[in-house]
Amino acid sequence: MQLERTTLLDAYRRMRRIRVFEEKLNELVTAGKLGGFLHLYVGEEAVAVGVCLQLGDGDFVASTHRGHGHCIAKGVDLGGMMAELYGRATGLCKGKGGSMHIADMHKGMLGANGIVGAGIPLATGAALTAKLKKTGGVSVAFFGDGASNQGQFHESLNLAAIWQLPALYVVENNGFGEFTPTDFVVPVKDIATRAASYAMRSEIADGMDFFDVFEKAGKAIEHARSGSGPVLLECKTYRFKGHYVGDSLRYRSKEEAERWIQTRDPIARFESRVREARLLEADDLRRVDREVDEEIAAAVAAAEAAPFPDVSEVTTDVYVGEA
Amino acid sequence: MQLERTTLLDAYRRMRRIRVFEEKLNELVTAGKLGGFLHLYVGEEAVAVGVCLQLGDGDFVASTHRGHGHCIAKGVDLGGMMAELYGRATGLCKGKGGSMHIADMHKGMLGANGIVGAGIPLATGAALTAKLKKTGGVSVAFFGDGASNQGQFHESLNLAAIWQLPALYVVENNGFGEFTPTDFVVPVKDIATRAASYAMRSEIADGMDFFDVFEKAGKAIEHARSGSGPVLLECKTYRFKGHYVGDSLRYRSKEEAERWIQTRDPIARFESRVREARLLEADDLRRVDREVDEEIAAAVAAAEAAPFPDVSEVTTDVYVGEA
Amino acid sequence: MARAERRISTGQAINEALHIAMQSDPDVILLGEDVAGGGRREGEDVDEMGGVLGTTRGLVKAFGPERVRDTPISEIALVGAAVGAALTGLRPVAELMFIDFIGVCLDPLLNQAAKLRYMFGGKARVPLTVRTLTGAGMQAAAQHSQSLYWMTAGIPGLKTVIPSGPRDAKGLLLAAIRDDDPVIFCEPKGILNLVEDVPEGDYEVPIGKASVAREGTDVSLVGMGATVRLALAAADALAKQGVSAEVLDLRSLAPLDEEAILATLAKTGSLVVIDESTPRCGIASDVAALCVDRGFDSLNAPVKRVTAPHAPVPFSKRLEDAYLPSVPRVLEAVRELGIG
Amino acid sequence: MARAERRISTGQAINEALHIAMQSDPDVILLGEDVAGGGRREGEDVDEMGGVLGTTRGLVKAFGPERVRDTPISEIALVGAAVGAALTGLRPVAELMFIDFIGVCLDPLLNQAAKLRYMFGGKARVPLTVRTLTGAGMQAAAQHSQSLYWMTAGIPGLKTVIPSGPRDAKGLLLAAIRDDDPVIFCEPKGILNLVEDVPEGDYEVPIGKASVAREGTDVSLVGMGATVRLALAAADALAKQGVSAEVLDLRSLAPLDEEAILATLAKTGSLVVIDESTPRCGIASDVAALCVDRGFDSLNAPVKRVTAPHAPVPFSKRLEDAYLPSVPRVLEAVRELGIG
Ligand SMILES: Cc1ncc(C[n+]2csc(CCOP(=O)(O)OP(=O)(O)O)c2C)c(N)n1
Ligand SMILES: Cc1ncc(C[n+]2csc(CCOP(=O)(O)OP(=O)(O)O)c2C)c(N)n1
Ligand SMILES: [Mg+2]
Ligand SMILES: [Mg+2]
Repeated sequence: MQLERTTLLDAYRRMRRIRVFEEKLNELVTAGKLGGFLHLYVGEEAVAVGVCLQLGDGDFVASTHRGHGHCIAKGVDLGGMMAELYGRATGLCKGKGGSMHIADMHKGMLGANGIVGAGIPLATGAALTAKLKKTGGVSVAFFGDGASNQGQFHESLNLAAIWQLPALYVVENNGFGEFTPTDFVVPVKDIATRAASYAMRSEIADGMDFFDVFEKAGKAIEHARSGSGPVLLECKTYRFKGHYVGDSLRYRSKEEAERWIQTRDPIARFESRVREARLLEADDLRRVDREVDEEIAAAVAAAEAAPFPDVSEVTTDVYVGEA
Repeated sequence: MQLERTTLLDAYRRMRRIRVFEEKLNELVTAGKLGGFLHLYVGEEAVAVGVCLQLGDGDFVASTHRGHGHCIAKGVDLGGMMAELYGRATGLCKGKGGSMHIADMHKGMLGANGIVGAGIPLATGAALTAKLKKTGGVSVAFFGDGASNQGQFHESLNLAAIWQLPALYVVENNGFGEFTPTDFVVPVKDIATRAASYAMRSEIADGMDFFDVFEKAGKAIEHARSGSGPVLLECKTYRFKGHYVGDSLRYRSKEEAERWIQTRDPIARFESRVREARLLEADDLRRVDREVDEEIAAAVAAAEAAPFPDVSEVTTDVYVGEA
Repeated sequence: MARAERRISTGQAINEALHIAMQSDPDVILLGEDVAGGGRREGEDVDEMGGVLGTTRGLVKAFGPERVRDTPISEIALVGAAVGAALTGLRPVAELMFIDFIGVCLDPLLNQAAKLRYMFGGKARVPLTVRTLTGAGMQAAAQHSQSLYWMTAGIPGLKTVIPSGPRDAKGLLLAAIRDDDPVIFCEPKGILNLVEDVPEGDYEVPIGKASVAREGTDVSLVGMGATVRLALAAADALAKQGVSAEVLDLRSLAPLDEEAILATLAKTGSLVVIDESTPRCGIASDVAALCVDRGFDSLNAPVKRVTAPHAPVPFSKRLEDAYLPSVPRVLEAVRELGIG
Repeated sequence: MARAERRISTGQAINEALHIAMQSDPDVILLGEDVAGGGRREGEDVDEMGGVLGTTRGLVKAFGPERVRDTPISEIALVGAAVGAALTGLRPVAELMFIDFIGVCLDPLLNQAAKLRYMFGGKARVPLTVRTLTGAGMQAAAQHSQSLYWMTAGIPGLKTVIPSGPRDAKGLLLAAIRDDDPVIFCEPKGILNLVEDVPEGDYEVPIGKASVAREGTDVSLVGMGATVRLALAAADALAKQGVSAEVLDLRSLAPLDEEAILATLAKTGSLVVIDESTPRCGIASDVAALCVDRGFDSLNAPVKRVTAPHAPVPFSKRLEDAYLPSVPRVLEAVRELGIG
């Protein structure tokens, strides 16, 4: 598969944004500058970007508690995200949502979600909207290996299958659900096999390889968009950080983590691949690095300068016609 | 498989009990003598009996809204059941439960259940008790094809699989969930294939053939009891009556129903099979018929003569230490 | 405005409201178990059931299976998908056959529909309606007879309404479907076959407004859904004793029409609230709490709550009758206030 | 009986209670997501996490993975299986990580655990305990900060308790586990790290009994869980103004200790109830409703409810602080009663 230079630069930029944005968050939380629970996506960038690069604002994404990567890949504004995490009035959700509820309806981002599995039926319903309104849009649900043990996964995939909805279910199998290894709670080797319960098409991709995700997600999206029905795409990946910022990581071996980080980093692999193939030069990439660093620094500065929401905001936005 | 004469007589007696008991209920409801929703099991007798004949009082059964057959097959007292349906103080549940909640803990009958799919985790938990207390018991969940689309089905089977519980999941695929044909809401031909999502063993039996159910359930029970893990057994069957007593049956063709009733009646097939093989004589069967008719008649008479519960019963049995 | 009226049942009124809503807005869709009934496929011409009680009959014929969708028995997916559809531009009416089944689909209501707008800083709306059967009286026993509207009424972000008859049922359902917030529309089993004059055509009953079902001066009887008829019957009996009872029909459980409750209390000085639900954490407690807070100066007597006991719903008719609020129990409560 | 005491946190007290319960009864088992933590298998020697907050640390080492079971992220199966296990002879303690997740596992509580005994005519018991985190204050936002105990307190057949500190936490949890009825044991986030003297060894705090946390004569402040400390702080402030406030700690939300509430009301004549949950259909309304019914003759003033607003929990610290009940708001409520 031959990708345009601009596409490759875009892919690299989005992956770097996620990486740098989250490394920054890690720093800020540790420094006590940010509150709440933060679940970092570092290491899984190729999944969100490989999929979202092929979606438009008219396509929907329902995300998870680990949602920053999906938001950034879907094109959500970094400044609005950072301000939200700082709980400022200028945040995407006016500071009311926080990390687990960042959303941007204009970008088709239906929100991160604090309830494991809850984004799956939301994306399914959005796919129904696309189908009935004939928008040509597709709807993507990202969720983890752990979420595949939720009833919402089972019921939603079955519904999408019998209704032949334009939906893509992306399971990010990162080997753990909190502190529990996936193989301890999922008795099958590949979660993709669960698609058979719904006569649904499925694919397995190397979630640490942007190109593999891009190719398989592309086919799946095409399949769904063309009305041929939903697809379950399993991406084998790994989270480089803990379950949440502050996680002691006692439950997994340093060696295992190091092996993934040193040998499978999706961004490093992307760089060597495009440089070996002479698709992009070091300069191109370093320029993007600088631009991304500046973006993030600007986002932090703007967020820290922004006002907190007025306390009157506590009781607004509960109802449309404020009851 | 060669069965003892006594076993065959027992099997026939239990199937007849279910059939006559429910034909009687149908009559009583139509005559306005019984209230509430009644879901009849007529036509599916071979499933409950084929499975329960191989269970003891130390084995558990969790049932459904269509539970009379499971209760009778498990050996629950007909008089207590009839009195319960009449809402009398002498009912198994003192008239407080009714058709959808008949239970008999002494018989390991954990209750009919008005919530589709809710018996599945109950049976799973009972299997955990059997495993941890090392009773050698097995736990069986009966449920319908429609229930296999519930999240409780998915989560429970997965739990039983990773914990290797002594559980048997019997899906009674009778072709309908209320008024909706199974193939309209279940995209796979056999629900048994869903066991693959949990690396669980599965079997398909002809639910209209006592002998086929008996053989396959026997193997499955042996498998679970011996500690080799849970099994999903799909029994293809058909309900001769409507979803509930009073159902207009507009949604299915008379021809289809007639075909099943005329050619696949599990009791008629059992009789011809045992008589051709000269395992039982007509006299044996007719004697059982007479005895069963008397039992049911006696149950009705006793129920009609029994007192209603005292109104003080409305607020008792809410808590053990009545709070 | 005067409109032609004719006598129809609550069930028919609901069916009529659904026809009007779907006619007037192409984004309105129906989904639920057997809402068509018979797993009707494009092309087939099944004489469909229209739900367990036939309330939605005729809709799939009128609007087709794309807009009237039978679902699997998968409540959390069907309600969750309805939330996702509402969030993205449709106006779904989901049917939760019995409110008792909320046990398998609470999350999409509690943590999604109710909170998305707030969590997103006001940048989303969820115009979802959930129709659901409530109440006892059919010997449907403990898992098919509950009046769990207190659970949805207690959740910020949701609205919950309950009609007491056909006329309000039609207008409230049309208002609910067109409301841009998620609304739980309760269908009390006890009033589905109740017949009264209902206006033809399109009209709405505003959400959040109670209605005075009968004027009175001595005591206020506050009811909702099926207990409004009970309150009216009690008022008749009291009238014979020379006691003038005012009957207030809440209609909307969330938001609660506090002004209407305080107004009738101010008028009579004593109040009895009648709810077929269980006593703890319910609407009856909220009404009483309002009276002893903002209504304190109007209070001449205790506020009595006539509810079901703190127990599941029993099956036996004898027990179920004793379980439910009744006219004698309302009269007894009024007597305890030293009235009549 | 006097026992040796030492200062430990609520979290440690809960851990201690679990050790004692499992030690004293082989039928007690623990199940939940990461209650061991690290998907510990027989043989492996992981330094386990013991839950997201480490509350259950050490238990799997002490009692083994057969009795301390990590589950998949499958709440309805784990709670439902716990009900089935309780029904058949075990005494399970299930962990529902955050009470907010009740949205995906309400049925086994609402329609099974709470009703089986009643539906079976008293012929079954469900000795189940569900431990769950409640409350806000950690910027965990709308789906991880709710105080949904009103939902379980409102369900007949369930009991719901909530400690205000380590001492009661230990005794209430031991009582809950040994209770033959299903009990929801709330662990308010706000008090988990609160440290106080806790007796060593085995003792129970009776379910259904409130406790007077501070004696007073002018006004009653009724709290539960984290709001008890708030009430005590308000009482200190009031004392400086010469107002003597009595503080009642409900401890048990269902059953509710009505006599204790009526007793303090009779003593002071005015009452403020403080609940960090939302206002509709909650414990605060039940307390107020009780006061205006059985306590009417003792009432000298309105009953005020200091609760969170009818809104989801906001993320921003600034907003979350304004959202929660506070000492100033309690003092304001007392002033509205014309006291102080
Ligand atoms: C219904 C529900 N159960 C439990 C939790 C607590 N929780 C948050 S994230 C998480 C692990 C999710 O694992 P997985 O789905 O694999 O996603 P990952 O964190 O690995 O990306 C759990 C158990 C929750 N938020 N929602
Ligand atoms: C959670 C839930 N959803 C819906 C219902 C209403 N209902 C009762 S029986 C039934 C059909 C069940 O179909 P199936 O599981 O195939 O069992 P069958 O009736 O065919 O034996 C439905 C939808 C219910 N009782 N519980
Ligand atoms: Mg994971
Ligand atoms: Mg069926």
